[in-house]
Amino acid sequence: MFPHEEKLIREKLGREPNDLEKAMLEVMWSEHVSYKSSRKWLKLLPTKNEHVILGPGEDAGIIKFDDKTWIVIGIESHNHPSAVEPYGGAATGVGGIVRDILCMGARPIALLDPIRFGPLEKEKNRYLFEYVVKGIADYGNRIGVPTVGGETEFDESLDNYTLVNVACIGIMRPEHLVHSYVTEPGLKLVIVGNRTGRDGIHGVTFASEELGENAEEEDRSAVQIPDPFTEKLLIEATLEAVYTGKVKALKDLGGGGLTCAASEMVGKRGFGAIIYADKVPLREPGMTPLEVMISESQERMLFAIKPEDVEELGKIFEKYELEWSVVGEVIEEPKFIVYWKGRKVAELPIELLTNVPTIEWPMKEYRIEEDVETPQISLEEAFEKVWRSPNVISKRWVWEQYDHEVQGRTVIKPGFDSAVLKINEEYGLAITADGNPTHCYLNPYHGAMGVVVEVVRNLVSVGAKPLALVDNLNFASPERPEVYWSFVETIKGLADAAKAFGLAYVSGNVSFYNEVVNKPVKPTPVVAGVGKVKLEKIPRGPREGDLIGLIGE
Amino acid sequence: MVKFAVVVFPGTNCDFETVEAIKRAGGKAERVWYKDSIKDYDGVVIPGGFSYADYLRAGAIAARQRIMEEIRELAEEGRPILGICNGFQILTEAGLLPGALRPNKIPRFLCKWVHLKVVDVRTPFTYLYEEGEVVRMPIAHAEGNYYIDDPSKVRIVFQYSDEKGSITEEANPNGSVLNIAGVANMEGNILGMMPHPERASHYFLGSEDGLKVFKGMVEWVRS
Amino acid sequence: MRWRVRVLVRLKEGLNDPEGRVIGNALRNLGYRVEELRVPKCFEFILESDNPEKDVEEMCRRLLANPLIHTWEYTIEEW
Amino acid sequence: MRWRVRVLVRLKEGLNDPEGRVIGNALRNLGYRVEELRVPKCFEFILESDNPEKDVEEMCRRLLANPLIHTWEYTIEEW
Ligand SMILES: Nc1ncnc2c1ncn2[C@@H]1O[C@H](COP(=O)(O)OP(=O)(O)O)[C@@H](O)[C@H]1O
Repeated sequence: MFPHEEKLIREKLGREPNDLEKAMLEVMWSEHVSYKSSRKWLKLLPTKNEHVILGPGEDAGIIKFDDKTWIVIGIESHNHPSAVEPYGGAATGVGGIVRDILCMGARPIALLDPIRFGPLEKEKNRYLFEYVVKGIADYGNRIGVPTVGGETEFDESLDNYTLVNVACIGIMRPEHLVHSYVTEPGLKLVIVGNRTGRDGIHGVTFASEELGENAEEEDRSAVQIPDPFTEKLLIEATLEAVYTGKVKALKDLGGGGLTCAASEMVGKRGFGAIIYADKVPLREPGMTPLEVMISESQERMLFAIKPEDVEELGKIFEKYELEWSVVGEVIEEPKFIVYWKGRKVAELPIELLTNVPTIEWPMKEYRIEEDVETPQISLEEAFEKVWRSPNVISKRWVWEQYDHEVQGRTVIKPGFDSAVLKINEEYGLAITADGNPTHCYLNPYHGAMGVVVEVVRNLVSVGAKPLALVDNLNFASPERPEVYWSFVETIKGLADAAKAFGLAYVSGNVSFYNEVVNKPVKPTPVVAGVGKVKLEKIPRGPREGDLIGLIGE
Repeated sequence: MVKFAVVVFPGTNCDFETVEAIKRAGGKAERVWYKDSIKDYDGVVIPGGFSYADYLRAGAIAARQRIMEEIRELAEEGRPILGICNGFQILTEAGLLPGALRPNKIPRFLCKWVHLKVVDVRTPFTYLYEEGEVVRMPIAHAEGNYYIDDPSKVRIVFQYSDEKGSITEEANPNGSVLNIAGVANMEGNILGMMPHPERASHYFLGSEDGLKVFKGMVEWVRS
Repeated sequence: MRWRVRVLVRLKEGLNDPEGRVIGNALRNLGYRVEELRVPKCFEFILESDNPEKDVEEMCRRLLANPLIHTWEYTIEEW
Repeated sequence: MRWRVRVLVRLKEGLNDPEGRVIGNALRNLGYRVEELRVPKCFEFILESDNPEKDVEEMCRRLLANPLIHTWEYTIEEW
């Protein structure tokens, strides 16, 4: 938190917050949770059209595939955690976005993993690459969600660092929609899944700062150990619970832990909550209410349930051998109150947690595009250079480690422009993800447009009609004027390109402070897109004798 | 109507598509949670996935659950029992099939399409194939390297081969003894296989070669 | 009685250990002169038992190891 | 000089250990009174080195463990 924000909080509260309150405010006011530097600009993105059922604002976006089928999509980054613990960081990144899809009431059916690293010549970068891929594989494979596409890119500017983005697609019936907010008081708040430990404490504040030189030793508490076994049980238990129609609201516990999940769930429509923090099942002895309230232990979900239905849903959780506990209730009064062993230990107005003022940083334009001379090398040499580049060669080594066939939907497998999933006997869903930091660095506006255009081209090339987009904006510190300018330019580019195609963004993610030892990453917007394709119409590879043509400039 | 149980352990993840494939093959199938009973079913399929997340050894913990005793009884009555991928691992760990499935020769998860030669067509699962027929199915596993001290203890049903049916080292994706991809007990009614026939049961998924495994099983029970 | 137990489960001689091979290669690539690297499975736990030897031996046979491919050894100390 | 080395890499106290939990449950289901089961990673190998302590310590830091989440210990014997 910045000093002016602390001052504002003191004024609004009329007193000094206690330690627990301060910790909760800190996570809620972090860049990662509050989007305070980006929220204003994200409004420029188009978010509505005839396909959109639910745009940005909840855990994932929803689009209509047909009258009986909705598609849910979201995207998330796990850059900082992956840079310090590539295996666990990447794996828990998968877990987080999968739960985001799940909490709309959808079954997760596919993952895409756009991932970026420094040059492979260096041992550290190879280590990051190998373990990020292994983390995604071990988690995605174990929960039975196929990773059907992605991107793998290597770039100088990412030396010692990594950008790990994961998009997830879900499928649902309209009648199973569950919102992430409550619309009535009196509901019980039930936590389900893993026990809460000390892991991930201050994770969001960690994600809202640059990495220092000795990140490893310092940031220990910010990593989590992935538990795909519990996640898989959570998926099945949650869906079974949702199908009863008795889940009134649902959120996963991600960044900001219980504080964030509970306050956002009740605060959105002006309600409040009482949390009995000592009722949260704990993994370690001696934990304090502060640790319980902001822990980011993975594989946990928060349900809002009518008191009379708690027992029935509890039986479902128990069938799947998951621990659950009633940890609080929704109240009329817009307050967030925490009890610990019968004693009130925190009380804040809910909007102080959920209504964080935006920040606008200074901007400075940069222009680095210039004419360059085409290098004078032979065609053979040029060909050789291009085909040897790690950015061009086949990524088979990556996607063969992913179970891209599980669930029995994968019609077009990895290795093509888009993957296609069979949705019913007639139609499929095409999905792809693209980014281009080199272009975006040279010209953020044009680069961002280029990314959208590439997504659209990739969808069209398997015969699909584009339906919707999601974006993940990976940037360095917004406090750098050039970075902030490039961020705003990027959004304008993303917006203009999408409008040109009549497309909307239904969900997204912003990740700032991607730098190591003061080296900012290039502006890296990543866009994922989905389209609808008639399975019979998918072009099935060229045959001998076919003619080759080139269209366009 | 012929009804199969598709057993679901914590971490099983190919249950839905396996039920689908059995239905496409003309049978009836239901997912059965591992704590429930399977006594009333005509046969059992243990589908793929990661029961207990593959912790310890793939299949080891599932193999020690109570339902395996019921499966053993059904097997002794001669009903067809099919284990696919993790199901195969569970069957060997439970001692219902001899041998063990060890980590792949390259110790990584590997998901790819392979060719298989059908070498034993006298089982309830394979009698619809021609002897020596070469079929295509995907594999997806990290521990599929079949080991057995004495191969004469099992009936070898599927072997990894090239597209012409030659059993070569290059065609062996995981290092298994004799390129073994699937084996049956001596009676032939228990089959374990690493490749996923349910993922090759629909034209749009790339092949229908796997459907005959389920068709065979369904028809065999029916007659 | 409570005991502190450590079990090591190794692949039988002659069975190759692909994971050990890969890690051994990785260490050699980093410049270390490492040979015959193996990755036994290790379990550490507290056991309450009147006959810990018998129990641990049985646990290995029944679950922790696969007698077809593994050998095992353990240490049991009073806790 | 040649050395026989065993390295044990453990998750730091307090970190979630799903594998240990699942295996511990499985043993309890079989009737054993087992607690706090953990599954450290174990590496056994022969090392040629003039300064084995330094080398092994370095190998742990660089590859075998992640200092962020692991602790390690090793035994080094002449071979
Ligand atoms: N990390 C990854 N995970 C899954 N699939 C990947 C990954 N990286 C690349 N792929 C797949 O490899 C193929 C080529 O990817 P890419 O090099 O981005 O292609 P293009 O440059 O044609 O967009 C695509 O099918 C893509 O989905």
